[in-house]
Amino acid sequence: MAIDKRVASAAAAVADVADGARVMISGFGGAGFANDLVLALRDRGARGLTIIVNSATHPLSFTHTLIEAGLVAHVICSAARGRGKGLSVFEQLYKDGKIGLEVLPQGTFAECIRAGGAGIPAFYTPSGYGTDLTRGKETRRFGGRDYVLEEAIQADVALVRADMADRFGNLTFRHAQKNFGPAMATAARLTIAEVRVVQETPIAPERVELPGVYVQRLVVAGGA
Amino acid sequence: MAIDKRVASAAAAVADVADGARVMISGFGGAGFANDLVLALRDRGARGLTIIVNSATHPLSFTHTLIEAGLVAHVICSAARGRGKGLSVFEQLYKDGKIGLEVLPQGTFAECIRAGGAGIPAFYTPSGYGTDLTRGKETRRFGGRDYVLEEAIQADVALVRADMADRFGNLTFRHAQKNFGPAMATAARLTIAEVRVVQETPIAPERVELPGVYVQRLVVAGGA
Amino acid sequence: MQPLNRTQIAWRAAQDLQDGMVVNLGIGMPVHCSDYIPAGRELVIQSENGVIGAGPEATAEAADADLVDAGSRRITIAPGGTVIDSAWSFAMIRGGHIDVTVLGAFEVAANGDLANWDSRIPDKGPLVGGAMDLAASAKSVWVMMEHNTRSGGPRLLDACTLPLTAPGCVKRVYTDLAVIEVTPEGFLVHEVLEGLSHAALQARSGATLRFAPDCGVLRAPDLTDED
Amino acid sequence: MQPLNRTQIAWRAAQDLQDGMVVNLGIGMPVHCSDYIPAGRELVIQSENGVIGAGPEATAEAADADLVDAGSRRITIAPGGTVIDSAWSFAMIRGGHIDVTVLGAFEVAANGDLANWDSRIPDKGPLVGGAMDLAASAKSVWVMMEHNTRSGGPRLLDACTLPLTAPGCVKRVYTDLAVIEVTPEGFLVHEVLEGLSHAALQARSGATLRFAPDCGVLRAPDLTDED
Repeated sequence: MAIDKRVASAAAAVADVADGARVMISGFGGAGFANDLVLALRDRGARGLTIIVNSATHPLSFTHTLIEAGLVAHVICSAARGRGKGLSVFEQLYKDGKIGLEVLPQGTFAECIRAGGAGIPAFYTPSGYGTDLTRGKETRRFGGRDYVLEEAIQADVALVRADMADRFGNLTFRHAQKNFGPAMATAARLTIAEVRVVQETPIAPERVELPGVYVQRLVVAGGA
Repeated sequence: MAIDKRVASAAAAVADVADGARVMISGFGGAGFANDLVLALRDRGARGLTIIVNSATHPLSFTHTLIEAGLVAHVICSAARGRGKGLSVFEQLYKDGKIGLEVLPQGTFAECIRAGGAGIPAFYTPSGYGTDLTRGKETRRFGGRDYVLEEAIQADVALVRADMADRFGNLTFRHAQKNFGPAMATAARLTIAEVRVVQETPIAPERVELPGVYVQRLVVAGGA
Repeated sequence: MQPLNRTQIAWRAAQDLQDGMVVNLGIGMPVHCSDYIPAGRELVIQSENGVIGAGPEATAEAADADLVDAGSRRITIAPGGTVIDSAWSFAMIRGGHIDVTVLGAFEVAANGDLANWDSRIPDKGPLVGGAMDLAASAKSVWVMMEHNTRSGGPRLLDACTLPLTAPGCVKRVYTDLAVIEVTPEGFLVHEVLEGLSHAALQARSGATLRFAPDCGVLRAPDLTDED
Repeated sequence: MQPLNRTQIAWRAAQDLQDGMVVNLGIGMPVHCSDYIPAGRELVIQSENGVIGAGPEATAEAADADLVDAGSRRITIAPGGTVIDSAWSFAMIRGGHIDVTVLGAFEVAANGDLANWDSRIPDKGPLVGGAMDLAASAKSVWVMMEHNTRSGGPRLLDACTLPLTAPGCVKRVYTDLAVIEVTPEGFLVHEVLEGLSHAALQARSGATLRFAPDCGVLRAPDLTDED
């Protein structure tokens, strides 16, 4: 049977995301947010989610809609500050102790996800050594320098935004849309990609930026 | 001043490789050997080298010429067996205790090099756990599974074969030529790329496979 | 019936590769599995040198020195294929993204221990390659090998005598005589060569075999030994 | 002379960026350094979202929502530029491939300790981003900041009072009043604003300053504060 990872809609793609799922969401700096899938996940209404996303509060990401809908129990991110002077819904929940939060240096966040997809359970990094953020974490000296031990991050589902796909799930990304998508796709049991277009012919080998091996479902953005 | 990493010849590119240098050499499965640079390094005659190469004995790689010229003190690789029934020069030296050898699982070899370029001094891997090859190495349990601690590999020089370059040192690779080149380029203080052609215009952003940040010198293959 | 030749063993293993699987085929005999995948099944052959979606071996005219697999064979790329670098290729392997790897072996133990990397040729250098990574991290490790050594000794053992590639990893073994599952209770035989009694198979094995209630007959079409 | 405005501080730091350098410019004030690199120097601006070879901010017509920097500015790609993913971008940063990062800061200590990530706004969520990775691993960390807080307190200190971004990492500080090197013996001033005495600069600092024998005058062209 020919491999074909297209599904009919974002709603169908997230229909089996369960309560308590760990969900990665791509996007950074205004680009690469898997917003159709995030909204579908909000409509799906699975509760007690752990959200793994670079920023919990970026205004162009719809991650905040999951938080506002009360679906999120825990956030792992590198940026958790709302832009305004007042408190965002996330910050209010955090203040009230109603949402868990783990903040990592962005490079550690990225590497933990890469490790999660690469079969590396833990690694040492210089980032954050000697700071409050890594207080209590195991440290070790290699070659006269101090490092922090960090463990891999994996997820049940990754929601990833890309540009083009083919039926095999191969992806290309436009410019800075790339960011966390490729690593997150490797670190989840189920990766769903939201793309501008699924082309009928295979993407040329040298243009594939993420092999379809890492992608289980494809949705065309705006097609829900 | 415009960035331009082209140098006149392979000989010029390796002219300052010192005795005792740690040298990475790309290539695997018959593709991607930086053979012009290897021959130039042999002619350069620096001694006591540590060679970091996937196979110490692949017949299509000229790595063996460095060993035969008596320039190599130590080899780090994943494959060290000559093809014939008799002993290769490398194997004879190894038998006689005249050359050092460290053999790693190929994935560990690759990841140690990637770690060397990525600022990760050490990581845990499942590969090789419970085997003679990792005997004596530190182990640790994560999530009910056992892992081996492996340390990063770095080098003074990486000799990397690629297809196209531009003056910035951006590289593309043809097919399976890619193999260890990208990781090695990140893990050496000085990376020299041997390419089919240096094009006058910059490689299109989406076609760059290794950013020029990692490449210090460019040589056109066959142009020495 | 004659014991299966190596090509027939590859054919038999290939029949169990399912639609959509990501499969890594070891150097030598296992790569020939790709020639015998049942018609209509589409799967992704991963070669650990980074070819994701390896196609058949190239014709002499189409052969390209830069397009090779981990065994240095000049190959093609299948539709939907691409090439990644070695660090990423092994990240894929180690990360558990390979559904099945089919490997050659010297010995397999009843607890799934695999020995396939060190043939202990005096003074020859050690050859590890990617076997340890594949054995440790593929979701399912299948072995194909002759049931016995050239001198007639068993390769299915209570405990391996050769250095391990990885402990407790093998799930299935395809030999010239049988198809065997490795279960928590040891070897469980699912198919035996026609005309070979269970007792005769047991006699050629170095560990206790159990036989599945529906244990069937191992058959393969006539195929010339390619290896 | 007036203290430098923020754009002038960026201008001053930019004068020290050398040909061929790989440079990461922090969000906010530091990104403006790229506007003032001396003519004829070609260098590579790395943005930690993966743009390697970031060009100037895009015009309104050319702006592309998918082509942004780490500060969400819509930018262009410089000739020779490319885009890599975040895991690789930070592998590049952590691996020591960034020659210089220019970061904003709240405080810098005489031992090079940097505090720039936590402004301790009550109940607001923590914002770390990539600063810790850059501070820990760039070959050279430069800071640009006002010499004093809004309430007049010093930002150059014997020890930071705010949570650290990284210990012992800062090599140079560019302020509205001076250019200061961080040496193993503490702060060494290389340039002071015209008309400001060494004693006055010392009075506005929270750690002992030494002055280089050739300590010069800090000057910048007239530039409107962009920030």
